[in-house]
Amino acid sequence: MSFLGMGRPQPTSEQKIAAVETEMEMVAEMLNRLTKACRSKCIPTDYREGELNKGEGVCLDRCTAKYFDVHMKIMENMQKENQKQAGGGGAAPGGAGFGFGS
Amino acid sequence: MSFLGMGRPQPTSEQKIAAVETEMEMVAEMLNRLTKACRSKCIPTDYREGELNKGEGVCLDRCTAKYFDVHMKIMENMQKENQKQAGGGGAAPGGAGFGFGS
Amino acid sequence: MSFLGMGRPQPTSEQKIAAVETEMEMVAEMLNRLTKACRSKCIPTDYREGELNKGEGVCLDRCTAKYFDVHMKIMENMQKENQKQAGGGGAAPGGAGFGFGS
Amino acid sequence: MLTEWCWVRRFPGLTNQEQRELQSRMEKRQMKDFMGFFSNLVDNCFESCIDDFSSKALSRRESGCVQRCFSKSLAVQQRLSDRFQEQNQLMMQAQQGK
Amino acid sequence: MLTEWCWVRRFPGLTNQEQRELQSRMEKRQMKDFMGFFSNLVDNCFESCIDDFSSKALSRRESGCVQRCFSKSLAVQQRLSDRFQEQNQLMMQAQQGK
Amino acid sequence: MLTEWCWVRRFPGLTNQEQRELQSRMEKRQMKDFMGFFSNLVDNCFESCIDDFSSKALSRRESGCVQRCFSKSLAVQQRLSDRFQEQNQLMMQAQQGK
Repeated sequence: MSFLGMGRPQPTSEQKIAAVETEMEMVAEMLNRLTKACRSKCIPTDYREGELNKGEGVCLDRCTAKYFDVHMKIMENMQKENQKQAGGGGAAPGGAGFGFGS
Repeated sequence: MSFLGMGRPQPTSEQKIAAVETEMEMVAEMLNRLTKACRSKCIPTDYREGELNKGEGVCLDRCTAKYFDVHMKIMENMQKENQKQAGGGGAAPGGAGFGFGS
Repeated sequence: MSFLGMGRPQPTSEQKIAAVETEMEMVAEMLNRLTKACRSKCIPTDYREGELNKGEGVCLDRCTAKYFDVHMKIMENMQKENQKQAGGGGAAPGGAGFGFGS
Repeated sequence: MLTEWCWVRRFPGLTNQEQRELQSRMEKRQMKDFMGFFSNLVDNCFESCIDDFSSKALSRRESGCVQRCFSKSLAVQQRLSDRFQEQNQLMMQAQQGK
Repeated sequence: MLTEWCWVRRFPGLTNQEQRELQSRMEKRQMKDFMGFFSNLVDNCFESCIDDFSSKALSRRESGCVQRCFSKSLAVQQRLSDRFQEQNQLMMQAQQGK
Repeated sequence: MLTEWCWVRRFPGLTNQEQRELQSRMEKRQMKDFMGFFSNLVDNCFESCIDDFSSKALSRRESGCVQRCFSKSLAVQQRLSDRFQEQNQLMMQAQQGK
């Protein structure tokens, strides 16, 4: 594929699949963690009703938004930290790799 | 292997072993979870004695029975839910797969 | 490889690498667990300051030392238990394998 | 139920054969995620609903609590799953817009 | 100790060679399970017994508590393991009887 | 940041090629450990700092708390990492001295 020598070599099938798989795992794990965090913040443990009431639903919505905000905020902080430690320049190894989405 | 065309093909060695392995893992994980749940329900954390006293022992026995009951109850509910979503008929993918035992 | 019959056969590359990898994993997991344990013992959850104060730092130091002590103490107890069950002699399978360091 | 675990999308960089291999791995992963969800449900409902060890049979109260815990947990999961996907979409757009 | 981790049984559908491969994987798994049990024991006894950080050495009280925590945890594990296997047997029979 | 995850040392029993293979696996593991550290940080700071769900935007108080939680967590990790390595060294020496 890159026989004209343009840029870096194509990743192998295994690498491409592994990359997608890793992304999926990260997304699934984040949903798990969010579920745990927001259930404990929004859902009382006495289970008097089997339905989600309105207040609980709204709480879950806001909790999700805030969880992502905290995630982003800490990710930004971490990237700043990485850049600081890398001397303000160059590619910090792993510093770019922990966003979601391909 | 199935060149006489009888039914579905035989699973490969790897598949058979993986199936047994998965079952083992599920059983081991369930014991881990049960241990965590029942220890927190039955064993006080001050550890004044190094032996299990009679009340604690009985509590662990009942706790185990109840843990399995809750497990079964939720499994049944999940299966009903799967069938509902699958339109009441056909094989719900994965719907049959989460029991223990081969 | 061991056709001159000298002692046990050389481990394969894969086995050597896997052994080092397992050791690394165990060390990393222990640090994770220690972090969780000592954070909950030493760091208040209100985060009024962004720096570690002196008391907290000293608490973390002592907490680490105590975590290792508990680890060692339980490891020794476990080994004694294994030897007891192995009848006081012979190699208890796995009884020697759960220290750190190669 | 299982469908929520599945963020099916096409990956343009992959060949058909790679897509199939990926599909097969994703199915294993989905099953694993589903098992994790199920186990957490059991643990969570057990923890919240069971606290009487004077008998080995579930009491009516415990039984009802588990039932409600199950229904509610599904609803929670559905809601969080939906919101999560919206937010994840937003986050990916924000990152690409940079 | 380790033996409790092992639900040895014969799997009639497997050839001898498959049995050996399975055996070898199970041994790795047992070791991993044992390590998990050990680590949980450490965490649990540390969490329950240690709360004085005025010194870096274990106090006599802490030391005794860890000792008792260890013994008791083994007894708990033994008991739960036995009951678990009984219940698991029952559950499998119930599922096959359906 | 990442460097703390790395207990680089030479393993005398390994050939150069084995060293390289090990290196590559360790890098994957480091990345995984880093992700775990990051996720725990998020969970921990979320759990400690967020408790007002009257709005979907972070309040100033929450935002500041997350900031401080981040800085402090790094400092905690650094300190525990250093102490851990010292203690681990001591433990290995003690085991070899036996």
